[in-house]
Amino acid sequence: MIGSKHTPSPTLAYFRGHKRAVREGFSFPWKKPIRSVLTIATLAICFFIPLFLWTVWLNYDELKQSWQTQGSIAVFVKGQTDESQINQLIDDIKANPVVESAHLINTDEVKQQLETDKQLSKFTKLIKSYDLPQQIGVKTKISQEKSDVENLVKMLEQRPQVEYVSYDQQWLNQLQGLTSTLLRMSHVSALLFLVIIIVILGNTIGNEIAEHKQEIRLLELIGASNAQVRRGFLYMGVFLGIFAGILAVIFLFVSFWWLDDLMSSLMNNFGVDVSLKGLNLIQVFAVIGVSILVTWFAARVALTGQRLNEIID
Amino acid sequence: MIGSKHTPSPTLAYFRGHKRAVREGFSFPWKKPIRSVLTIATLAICFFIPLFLWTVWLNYDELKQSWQTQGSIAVFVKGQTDESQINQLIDDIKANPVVESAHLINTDEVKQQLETDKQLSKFTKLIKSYDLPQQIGVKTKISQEKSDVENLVKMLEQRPQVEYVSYDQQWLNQLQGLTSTLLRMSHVSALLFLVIIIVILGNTIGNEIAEHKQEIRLLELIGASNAQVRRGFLYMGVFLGIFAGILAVIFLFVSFWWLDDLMSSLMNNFGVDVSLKGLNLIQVFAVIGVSILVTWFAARVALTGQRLNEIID
Amino acid sequence: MISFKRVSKSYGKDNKALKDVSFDVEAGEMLFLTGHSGAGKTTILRLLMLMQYASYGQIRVNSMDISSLPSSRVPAYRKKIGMIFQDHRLLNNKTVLENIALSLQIRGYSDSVSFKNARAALSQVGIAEKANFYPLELSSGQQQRVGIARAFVSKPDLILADEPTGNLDPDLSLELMQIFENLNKQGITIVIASHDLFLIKRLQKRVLVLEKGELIDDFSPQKNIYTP
Amino acid sequence: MISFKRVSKSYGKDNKALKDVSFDVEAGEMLFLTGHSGAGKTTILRLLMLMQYASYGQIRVNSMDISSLPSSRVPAYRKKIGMIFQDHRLLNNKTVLENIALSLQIRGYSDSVSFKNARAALSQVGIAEKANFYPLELSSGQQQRVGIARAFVSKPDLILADEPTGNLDPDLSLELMQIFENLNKQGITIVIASHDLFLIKRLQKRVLVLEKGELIDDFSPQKNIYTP
Ligand SMILES: Nc1ncnc2c1ncn2[C@@H]1O[C@H](COP(=O)(O)OP(=O)(O)OP(=O)(O)O)[C@@H](O)[C@H]1O
Ligand SMILES: Nc1ncnc2c1ncn2[C@@H]1O[C@H](COP(=O)(O)OP(=O)(O)OP(=O)(O)O)[C@@H](O)[C@H]1O
Ligand SMILES: [Mg+2]
Ligand SMILES: [Mg+2]
Repeated sequence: MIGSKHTPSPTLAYFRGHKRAVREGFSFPWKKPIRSVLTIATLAICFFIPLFLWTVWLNYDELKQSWQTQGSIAVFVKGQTDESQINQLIDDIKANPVVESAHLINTDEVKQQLETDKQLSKFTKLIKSYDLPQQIGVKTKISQEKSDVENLVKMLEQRPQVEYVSYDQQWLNQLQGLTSTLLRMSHVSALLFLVIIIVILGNTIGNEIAEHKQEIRLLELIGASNAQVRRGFLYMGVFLGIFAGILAVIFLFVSFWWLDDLMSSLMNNFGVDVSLKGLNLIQVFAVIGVSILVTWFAARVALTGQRLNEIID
Repeated sequence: MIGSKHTPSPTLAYFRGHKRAVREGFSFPWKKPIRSVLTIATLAICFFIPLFLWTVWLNYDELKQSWQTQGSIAVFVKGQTDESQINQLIDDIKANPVVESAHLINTDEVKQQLETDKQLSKFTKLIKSYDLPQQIGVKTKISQEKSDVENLVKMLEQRPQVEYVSYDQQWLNQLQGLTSTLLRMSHVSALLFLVIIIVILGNTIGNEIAEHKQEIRLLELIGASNAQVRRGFLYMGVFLGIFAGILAVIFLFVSFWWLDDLMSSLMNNFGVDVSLKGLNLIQVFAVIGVSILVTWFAARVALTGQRLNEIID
Repeated sequence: MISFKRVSKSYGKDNKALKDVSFDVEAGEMLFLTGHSGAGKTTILRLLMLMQYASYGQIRVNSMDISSLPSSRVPAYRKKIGMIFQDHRLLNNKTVLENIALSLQIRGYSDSVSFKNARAALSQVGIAEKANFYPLELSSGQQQRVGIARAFVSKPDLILADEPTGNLDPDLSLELMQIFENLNKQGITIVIASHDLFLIKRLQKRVLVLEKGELIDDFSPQKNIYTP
Repeated sequence: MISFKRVSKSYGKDNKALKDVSFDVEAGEMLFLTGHSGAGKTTILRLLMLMQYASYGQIRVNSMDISSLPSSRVPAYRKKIGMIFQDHRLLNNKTVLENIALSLQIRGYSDSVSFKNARAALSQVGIAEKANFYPLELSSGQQQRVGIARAFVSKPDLILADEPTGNLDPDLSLELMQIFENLNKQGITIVIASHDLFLIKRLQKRVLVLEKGELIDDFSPQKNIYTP
C-alpha cells in the first residue's frame, strides 16, 4: 500500500500539510490551558499598552483641535484713533495668513465678555467705574503654530494705533507645553514599549517553541522540510495572536469605560467638553490583524533560532 | 570512605547545601546568557512600570503641596465697616480649623498684588482709575478638602460686613480634577500592573523552572528534600531579582533624566517651578530588595506547581 | 528487607501493570527481576522508589509500610536507595563527574570527598577519561555506566537497577555485574530488572519471573536456572 | 548504496569517535554494526542521517556525496531513510498511533491511509492494544517497538536501527528481526547497530566490527561468525 510509487502529489501533500498544521496549531494551546492563558494574557498586555497610548493619542489629537479654535486675540485701540484707521487696521489683520476673521467689538460687547469671565467679572464688581477703549476681536485659524500667533501679536503691538494686544498667552503656553510633553512622552513610551514588546514577545514565543524543541528535532529527522516543521508553530502563533488581539481590545474598552467619566470631568474643569472615543469596528479588526502578524512574525524568528547544524540533543 | 557511619552532621550538610545552592543559583543564568538577559529585562520592565508610577506619585504629592499653599482667599470688606468689626471678623476666620492665617491687607498691597498677576495687570492698565476696598488675606492650611474650603467661603459670604470673597476656585477645581484623575488613574494602573506583573513574572519564572523540570525530578529521586530541591532555584530567583532590580532603577533614572526638562518646562507654564526627583540611595536599595523578594516568592510559587505525586516523566 | 504483599497496580480499569504480586527479599540478597517487555519489572522498582503508589496491597521496606510514609520522610527514605534508571536520567547541564558527585553532595558530603569518590566510582565503571564530558557527549553505554556509578557511589542500603546492561555488550555487562557482586558482598541488597538471560544464567542468583503483571516463578540459585 | 571512504569524526583533538573508516554496503543488503560501548556505532548512523557531519573523508549514499548536500535537499534525503533511535525519540504529547502516522503524514499521505498503515505496523510489532496510549504510559520495550514501527511504516529505501532490541528480551528480539528480514526481502537496505551477539549469531548476516572508532573486522555470512 505504501511505497515510492504511491507517493501523493506535491500539491495534495501541501494542502493536507496545511490542513493538519491548522488543526495542530489550534490544538497546541488547549493541551496546556493554564500555560496558554498566561501566554495569551502576556501577549495581550504587550498589545494593549501601545494600543491604549495610540487611542489616547487619537483622542488627544481631536481634543487639541477643539482647544485651538478657542485661541482668539483682542486688539485694544487707542482712544484717539478714528474709524478709517481702525478699518485699515482690520483689513491689515485680515491679510495675515494666520487670521481666520477680525471685526470691531463695541464697548458693551467687551463689558459683556468681561462679565462672562469668572475671575474678571468679580474683579469688575469691585471696581466701581471703568472706561473701555475700542477693541478688535481676532480669531486665528485652527491649528496654528504658537510662533506664528506670537509674531502676529508683536506685529500688532508695534502699530501706533494699538494701545494693547491681549491674547491668552498663558493658555497657549499651557497648551503648547502639554502638547510637547505628550509628544515627547509618547516618543519615550513608544521606544520603551517597543523594547518591552520585543523582549516579552520574544521571551514568550521563544519559550513556547523551546518547549517543543524535541518535537522540532524529531520532525527534522523524519524528513520534514523547514516549511513543514515551522507550519504548526506558525499557526500556533496565529492562534495566540487572535486571542491576544481580542483580549487587548477588551482590555482597551474596559479601561476606557473606566477612564471616560473621570477624563470628561477633568476636561470640564479645563473648560473643554469632551468624551473618550474607543475604536470603531475597522480599527478593532486592524488591531487583531496586527496582533496576528506580530505573533506570527515572532514565532518565525524564534523558530529560526531553534535550527542548529548538529542535532544530537 | 563513604558509608552510613560517616554521614556528615545535619548542620554541616545544611551549610554546605546553602553554599552550593548560592553557587548554583548564581551560575544558572550564565549558562544561557541570551535567555537570562531576556528574562532579566522582562522582570526589570515589570518592576520598572510600577516603580515609575510610584516615583511620579511621590513627585506629584510634593508638587500638590506646593500648589495648595498657594490656595489663598481674599475677603473684601464693605467700605462702611469699622476697624473693630474687621478685627472681630479676622478672629472669627482664624477660629476656623481650615485656616492657617488671616490678616488685613492695605490697599497698596492689593494694588501691588494685582500688578504681579499677568492677566489682571494688563487689564488694570486699561482701566484708568480704580478704588479698592479693604481686604483680608486668608491662608488655608496645607492639604485641605475642597469642600471644607468652599464651606469657609460660603460662611464668609453670608457675613454682613463682607462685600465679596475671592478665591481661585477654578484653579482649585483644576487641581482637584487633576488630583482625582491621577488618583483614579493610578488605581486603574495599579490594578492593571499588578495583573501584568503577576502574569509576566509567573510566566517567566515558571518557564525558567519548567526548563529544569527534569532536574527537579531527578533531585527528588536521589533523595533531595523539598528544601534542597528548591534551594538552587530560589537563589536563582534572588539572582534574577538583583539584576532585574538594578536594571529597573537604571531604567527609572534614564527615563527621569529624559522627562525632567520637559516636565519642568511644562510645570513652568502652569506657574509652578519644580523639577523631578529620582530616588535616594535608601529607596534604591528598598526597590532592589523588593525586586529580590518578589522574584524569590514567584520562584517559590512556581516550584510548588512543579511538584506532583507520580514522577514518571 | 523488602516485602510485597498482594500488590496490584492498575491504570484505569483494563490496564493492570501488576496483579496480586507477593514476594520477600532478605537483607543482603541479590536478585533478578525478569520477564517480557511490559511485564511489570519497572513498575515494581518504581513502587519501591515511591515514584508511583500501589493500587492495592502492602509494600514494606525494613518492616516499614512505605505507602503510608509521610511525604516529609520520603527524601530520607530515598537517600538509602540507589536507583539506576532505564533511561539514565543524567543532568545534561552537569558534567559526568558532577552528576555522580551530586548523589553525595545531596547527602551533605563536602565537595572534596564527593568528587574524590565520584572519580573512583567512574574508574570502576571504566570511563575515567570521560569525567569532564557532558552526558550528551557520551555514547549510550557510557551514559548508562554513569548512571550506575551515581547509584552506588553513596553506598546505599539498597540498589535498584533497571536494565543496567541494556546498552552494554556482554563483556562489559559481566564486568559491571562483578561490581554489583562486590557491593552485594559489602551487605548491600540489590534488585536488578533485566531481560539479559545470558547474564542471569551466568550469575546464578535468585530470579523472579513476571508475566503480564503476574509473578509466575521464583527461582533460587540452588534450583535450576530458568531458560527461555 | 552506502560507501564510507576514509571517514573520520573527531570532537576536539584527542577525542576521535571514528578513525579512517571505509566500507561499502550494497543496495538490498542487511548488515550489523557491532563493537563495544563507545566504539562509534551510533556515530556512523548519525553521519548517515546527517545529524552530524564527518570531519574527514567522504560518505556517499546512492552515489551522492551527502556532506555536500544543500540543506534544502536534506529533508528529501531523510524521507528515504527510516531511523530507529537508541533513545526512542517519541513525541510525548502524541499517542502511539499518532507518532507512527506522523511519519506518513509528513510524506503527504492522507490521514486515513496514514492511520490505517500505522495501525498495521503497530500490530506487527505486537502492541496493537496500546494504540491510544501516550509514550510515557508504555514500558521501555514498548516504546522501542513504537520507534521501530515508525521507521518502517513509510517503507523507506534504507533503515538505520540503533540498538533496536536493547530493551527487548531474546524472544521478542528474534520476532522483530523477522520483521527486518521481511523488509529486507522487499528490497530495503538495513543497517543495524547492536551488541546483541546472540541475535547477530542467529541471523547469519554480514557484521562490521568497530573498536575505539576503528573498523577492525568485516565478516560475511559465508565466513565464520565473530564470537566474543
Ligand atoms: N503511566 C502509565 N499509564 C498507563 N499504563 C502504564 C503506565 N506505566 C506503565 N504502564 C503499563 O504497565 C505495563 C508494565 O510496564 P513496565 O514499565 O513495568 O514494564 P517492564 O517490565 O519494565 O517492560 P520493559 O522490559 O519493556 O521495560 C505496560 O504494559 C505499560 O503499558
Ligand atoms: N558530541 C560529542 N562530543 C564529544 N564526544 C562525543 C560526542 N558524541 C560522541 N562522542 C564520543 O564518541 C565516541 C563514540 O560514540 P558512539 O555513540 O558512536 O558509540 P556507540 O558505539 O554507539 O556506543 P554505545 O554502544 O554505548 O551506544 C564515544 O566515546 C563518545 O564519548
Ligand atoms: Mg522497564
Ligand atoms: Mg550508541
